[in-house]
Amino acid sequence: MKYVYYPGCSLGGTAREYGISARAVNDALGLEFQELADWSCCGASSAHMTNLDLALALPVRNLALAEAQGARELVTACASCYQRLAIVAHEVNTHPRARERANQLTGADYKGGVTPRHLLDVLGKDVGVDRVAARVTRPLEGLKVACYYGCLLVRPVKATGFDDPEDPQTMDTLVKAAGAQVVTWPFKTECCGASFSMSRTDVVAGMAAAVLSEAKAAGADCLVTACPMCHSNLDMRQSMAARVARTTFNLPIYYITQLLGLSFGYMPRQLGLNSHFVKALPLLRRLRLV
Amino acid sequence: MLSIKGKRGDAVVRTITLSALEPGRTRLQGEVEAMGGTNVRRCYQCGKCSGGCPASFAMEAQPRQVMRMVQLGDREGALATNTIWLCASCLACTTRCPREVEIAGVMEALRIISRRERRVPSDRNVALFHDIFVDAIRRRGRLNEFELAMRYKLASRNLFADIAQGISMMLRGKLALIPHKYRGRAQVQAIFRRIKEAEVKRS
Amino acid sequence: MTAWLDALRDHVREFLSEPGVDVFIGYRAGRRGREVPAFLTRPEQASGLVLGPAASGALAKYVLEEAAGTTGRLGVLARGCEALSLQRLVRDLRVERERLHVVGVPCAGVADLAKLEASLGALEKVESCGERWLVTAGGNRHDVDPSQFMEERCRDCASPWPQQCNISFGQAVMSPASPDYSTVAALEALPADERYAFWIRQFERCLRCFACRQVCPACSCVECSLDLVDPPWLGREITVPAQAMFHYTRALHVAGRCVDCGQCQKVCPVGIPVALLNRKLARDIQELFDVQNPFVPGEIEPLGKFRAEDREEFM
Amino acid sequence: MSVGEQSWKPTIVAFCCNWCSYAGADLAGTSRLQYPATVRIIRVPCSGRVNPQFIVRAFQRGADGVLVAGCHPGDCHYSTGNYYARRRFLLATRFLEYLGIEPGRLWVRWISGSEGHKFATVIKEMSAALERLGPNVKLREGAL
Amino acid sequence: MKRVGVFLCWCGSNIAATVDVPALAEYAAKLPNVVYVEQNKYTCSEPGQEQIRKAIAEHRLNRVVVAACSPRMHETTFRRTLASASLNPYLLEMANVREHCSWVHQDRAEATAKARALVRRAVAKVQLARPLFQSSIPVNRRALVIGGGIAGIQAALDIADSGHKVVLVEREPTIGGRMAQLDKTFPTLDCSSCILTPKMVDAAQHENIQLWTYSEVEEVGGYVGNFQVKIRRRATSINASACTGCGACWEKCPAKTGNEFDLGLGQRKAIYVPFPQAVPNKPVIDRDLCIYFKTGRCRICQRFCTAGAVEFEQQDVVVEETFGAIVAATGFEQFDHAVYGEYGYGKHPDVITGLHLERLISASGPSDGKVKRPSNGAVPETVVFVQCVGSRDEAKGVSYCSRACCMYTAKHAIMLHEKIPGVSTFVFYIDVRAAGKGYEEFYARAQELGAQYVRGRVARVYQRGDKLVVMGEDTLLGAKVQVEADLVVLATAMTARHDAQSLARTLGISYDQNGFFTEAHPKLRPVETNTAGIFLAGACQGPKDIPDTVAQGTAAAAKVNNLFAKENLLAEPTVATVNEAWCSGCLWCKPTCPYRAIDSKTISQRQVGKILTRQVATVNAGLCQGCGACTVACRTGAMNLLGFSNEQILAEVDAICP
Repeated sequence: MKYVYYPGCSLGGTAREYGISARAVNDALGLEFQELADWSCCGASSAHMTNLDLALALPVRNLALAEAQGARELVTACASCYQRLAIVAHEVNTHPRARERANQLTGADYKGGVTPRHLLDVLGKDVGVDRVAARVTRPLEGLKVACYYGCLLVRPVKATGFDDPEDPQTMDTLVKAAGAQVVTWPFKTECCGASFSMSRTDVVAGMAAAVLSEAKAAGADCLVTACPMCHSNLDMRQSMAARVARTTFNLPIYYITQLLGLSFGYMPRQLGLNSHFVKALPLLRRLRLV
Repeated sequence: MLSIKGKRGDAVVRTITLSALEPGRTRLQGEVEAMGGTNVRRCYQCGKCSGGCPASFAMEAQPRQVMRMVQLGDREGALATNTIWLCASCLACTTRCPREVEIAGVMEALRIISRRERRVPSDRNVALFHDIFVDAIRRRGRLNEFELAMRYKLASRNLFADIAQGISMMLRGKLALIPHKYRGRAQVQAIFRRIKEAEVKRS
Repeated sequence: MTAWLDALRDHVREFLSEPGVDVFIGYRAGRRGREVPAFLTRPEQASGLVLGPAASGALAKYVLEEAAGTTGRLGVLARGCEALSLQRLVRDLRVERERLHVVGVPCAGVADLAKLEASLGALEKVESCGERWLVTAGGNRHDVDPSQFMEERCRDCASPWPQQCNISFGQAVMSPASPDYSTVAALEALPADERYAFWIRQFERCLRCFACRQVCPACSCVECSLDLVDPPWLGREITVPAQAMFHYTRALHVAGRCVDCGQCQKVCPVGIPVALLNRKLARDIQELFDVQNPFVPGEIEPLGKFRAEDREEFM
Repeated sequence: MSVGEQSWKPTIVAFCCNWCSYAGADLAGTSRLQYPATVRIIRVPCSGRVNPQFIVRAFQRGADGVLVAGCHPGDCHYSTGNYYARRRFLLATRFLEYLGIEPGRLWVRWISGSEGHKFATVIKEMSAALERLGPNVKLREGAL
Repeated sequence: MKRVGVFLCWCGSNIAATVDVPALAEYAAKLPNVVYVEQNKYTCSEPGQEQIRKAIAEHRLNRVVVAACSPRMHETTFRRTLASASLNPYLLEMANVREHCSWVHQDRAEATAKARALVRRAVAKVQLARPLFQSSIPVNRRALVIGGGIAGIQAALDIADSGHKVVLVEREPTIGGRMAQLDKTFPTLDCSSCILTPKMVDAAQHENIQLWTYSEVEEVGGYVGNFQVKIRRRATSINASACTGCGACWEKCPAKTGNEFDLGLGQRKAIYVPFPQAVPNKPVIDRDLCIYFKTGRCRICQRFCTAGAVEFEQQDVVVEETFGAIVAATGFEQFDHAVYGEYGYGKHPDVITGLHLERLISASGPSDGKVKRPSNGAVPETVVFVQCVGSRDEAKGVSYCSRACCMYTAKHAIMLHEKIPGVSTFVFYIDVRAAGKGYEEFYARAQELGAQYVRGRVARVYQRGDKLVVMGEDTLLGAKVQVEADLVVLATAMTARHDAQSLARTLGISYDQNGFFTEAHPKLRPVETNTAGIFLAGACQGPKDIPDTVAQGTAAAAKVNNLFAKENLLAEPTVATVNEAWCSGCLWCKPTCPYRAIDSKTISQRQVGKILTRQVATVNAGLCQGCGACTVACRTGAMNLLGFSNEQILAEVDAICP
């Protein structure tokens, strides 16, 4: 399966391991991702905080690029980029005036023919759990996972809508397919405050603490996510969150692609499992998964 | 065993002379609706938004209360709260609102209004971060997170706050130091230019 | 020669040989390059069927005459506008859908024969050939650009491909165009007095020949109120105000039911822009009662229903 | 009466539904509310009974303005009649303007049985408006 | 030859002071076909009317115009006058020269000029008047009540008590409806079954009531006075007259399922009575569950039935009956809260609805009146009540307020505090609506007993350990609050029956966007529908509590009774009629009729030798109320309105203009 792929700014940087593990998983599943030539930042997560025109124009530029090279879908692994692209795509398709405006600003001629999609959606729908399961060589037995979707993947429903906004399932089914055990917990889509990760660390710590506590209470021994923001937040800010909650969490935060990759038999290094703040490997070693 | 979670926002206690505010469908409502595309008058103050807001513990006013201020046309109040800056746009409120009010959209609108009116943002750091973020995009067309981080820390004068993370990130190769260079940059800058022109025309 | 014409003829031949079939209504070659309505009753006649740009009639309404007093099935050839007209007649319960055998054919616009004759001389044959028309006139063949010689009503045809047919031939053509309301808008932009003057200039020419009504698929009443002396809807004597009442009434009677076939305007001997009245009403209906497409016959006409939350201007 | 003549007063033909607007006009009477003697009421069971052709007929016969009055939406004695009227006249008002009749010659108003004041006010306002417009010659028999 | 007489009333000085009546008389005399003009001080007075009678006789008048007050005032008076002079009462026309002229104008000249126009109009219209005759419809004095809840029972009893036959049709095996499921009723807290069951028994034993349970209405034809109704009586598989209701059968029956009456909290068998006080107290066999019907084996119940009442071979019967009036009392359904992800999609066993709680509290309920957590059977220490679940929620639920929830939640809180010492209860509400006699006091009492009212709509309910975490905002504090609860009770919206719309179509009545049946007039005709002879009672018309429901049941019965007070119905003759020669049968008139009075019929007409048959519209004069909406929908004018015909209105317009 071929897709035009929008990497976004993080997957080269803070989410490096997400980028490489995604590549690994795609290879394993025979997904062909061709990077959108000449892509630019979609504006997340600040453009829409400062200027509506900007929030509109930046994503449309990329949508227009994709359309120009004949793509009907634009896949991204970053939940944040996905949401911005999806919101704007929906906006211009429902309000012709918005489309005109966007085209004026970008100098492009976007017709509205591109549907942004998230990697998770592609794995869940296009590839399908069965084909994922078929590829598993090292089932992640004993791993108790809290699937954390974050707020960006499933909201707003009218723009995203590939899964339920309160109790989504796509990631759960994939993780189960990888042989791990998923815990039922209430904060799957509770926000962790990523947009303040630098500006208001105190707030972030508070929000992250809430999420992590619920995961722990539900008996998870790690979280899995499909969003660089969530990841860097829960991973990098976990110690701080623990201080706020006056407890220790020690919950490794994995990317969905890392867990899948692991179950497909990749080596930890090939999946960037070595570059986490909260050590990612000890748990896996304990469970004899690496 | 009712436990109150988080601290109450310590909003300044004010007496508002309602008759001094605009009556009926206020101008503020109009502006907000124009941008947020939602009818704030529909809000009946049930509080479902705030009850589910993950950031509300840090807010001076509950999101619901901000809706109220907009309904009353209490411009000063609405733009003074840090609430509008501490909204993480997670849309839990919008998704759950029984009156289909796009609360997060309203917050977004208020932030932008506060900018237009060149007000001192009620949470300088958040605002500052967004400015630097957007400026970074303007400069390069793509975001260089390391550059963003460093510039933000310089500007917010807390260079040493989680510098540790910064360095360990670098060690983990997580902060790409090489700035992107590519054609898209020019086009993105063109977008910024057109927007500026539009703004100039408007004012 | 159109590729699918033979297939069409074969189909009609078969149809006519079926039991209980009364007639098939199509086109046959007429004199001077014309293609005129044909009423086939025997299979062998099928070979005489033609369909080209010169088939400028409107077959739908013939169905009424053919259906009256008979019970057999009726076949009819239908281009986009004719198919809509048939739907109109069916919805107005003037003929049962089961009795009809609608044979859909594509349409790339009908030739304005008068205009062709004026510029090329006496016509002998008009054929479509790919995107172009081959016109034999005054002894020589011309390759003409349809857009130059297309009937006005076809220029902004929104439904060239017939819907709800029993069978159809040829390639489905999607419409690039949508009804052009610019003239309506232009008129609306005029000051009231000028607009009034404009319409009076039109109405005073009216001969009350009723051609617009006769051809209209939405005007199929067994008795037309405009013919009645009692009640005297139009008044006894023919005056300009009475003419205005006539056109006002006709337009309102087809409001929400007009299929925009444009025949009314086409057949008007004195060139009154009748369709401009229909279009105005259609556009307002679309806007006021958010009707998707005011020209497609629906279950209940827009004026035969309401929504409590309809626009309120009369408080 | 001819144009320009000082004493010219417009003529308004009003179609009032029996249950609300006609009763409203009655109430205006019993409460002795004064309004110009310009209006002449034709009683119909329901605003849904008013055929748009009646409007043009009135203009033909010399009316300077026409008023169609019915119960407020939701209050129709026959529950739905005025909803149909509303659709018909949303369309007819626009269509008459399209034919060149000045806006303001045809008024449609919802007047309930308890709104005697509203009836009087509507007639006052409408008369004033028509006086500004002057006599109607459009579509009028004999005027052309 | 039309001979019109015009009678001008002075009304003392009411008219004469402003209108120059003598001048008006001179003018009237010159109008076409006017053969007689007369002025009276008071035309409505006995001498005034006598004058009219005399004139009709002496001058052979066949049309009469009275220029006086509003027809809404005296039209009936003068119609009687004409009748008494053996002239058809509909050959009268009034000119309203008082309310519409003399009382609202001062300038004598202007007023008189206007009066001329008004008289001109009347004379012009009356020329075209035709004699009209009231049609009369015989009334079949037998009522059908659909729905055996408290509304239907009340209506049936009231109709039956006034001596009319009633058939009470109920879909379930027993009557009683929702009220039978309740434990106590607010605001008096008397026990629901104590006040309901006697009524159920009365209904069953009343000589004028036939009780048809396990039955459904399938088809309704006809119109007011004589509806033809097809009713399916489903096979109960029990010979009711033989059955003693001993219960041996259901004790032995091996097939079990969740008991609908207890909302699945308890069990029932395949052969069952829904609850002990059921009426009739005879079991039915649920054929989808019964082992015999599935496998052809078992028959245990039959073996243990000493009365030999079990009849497996019973078949459904469809009976056709005639009724003069119908009362719809089909009640409501509960909103399904499974749409709320934030409340756990209805997955948590300890998140229940108010009706569940009723069954848990009820002494005759599955837990014998002990309130326990469905998950682990423990007695809850902390209970949260969530108001407006589905109600007042345009996004996921319904826009309206369900009206009864505030009060029954207060009731629940009170009862929990009475049953469980030391329980703590929290009621999350948006607004407390206690508008009813004794309601506010009742709400206050709940707070007295310790119910903690928190103003705010609950945002989340989720499981943590064996507790339920309820999150919301206390909007009065402006603070986010959370409760760790053992039991969460949702006050789910009252919604229309899922199949209400199909019943509405069967009955030919209208329903609103929420599926509730619509009354003929929201204020003035609350229990009537737009279809003459069909009435509404209870929650099928909109959410209601018991007092309102009972009141409506009685009101509907009163309407039926006054319909049945007459032998024949007289219908106003000013109705729509079809000119069949003109009618094209397009039936565009049909959808505009609010009374479903228009239908199509086949006529045959001779045309060039042969007979042609075609469809034309036809009007049922019994149903038509004469609004005339159809006449405008008719392009030809084949559809016309007697008394307000196209001809007449055109003539009026012509006459009234200068």
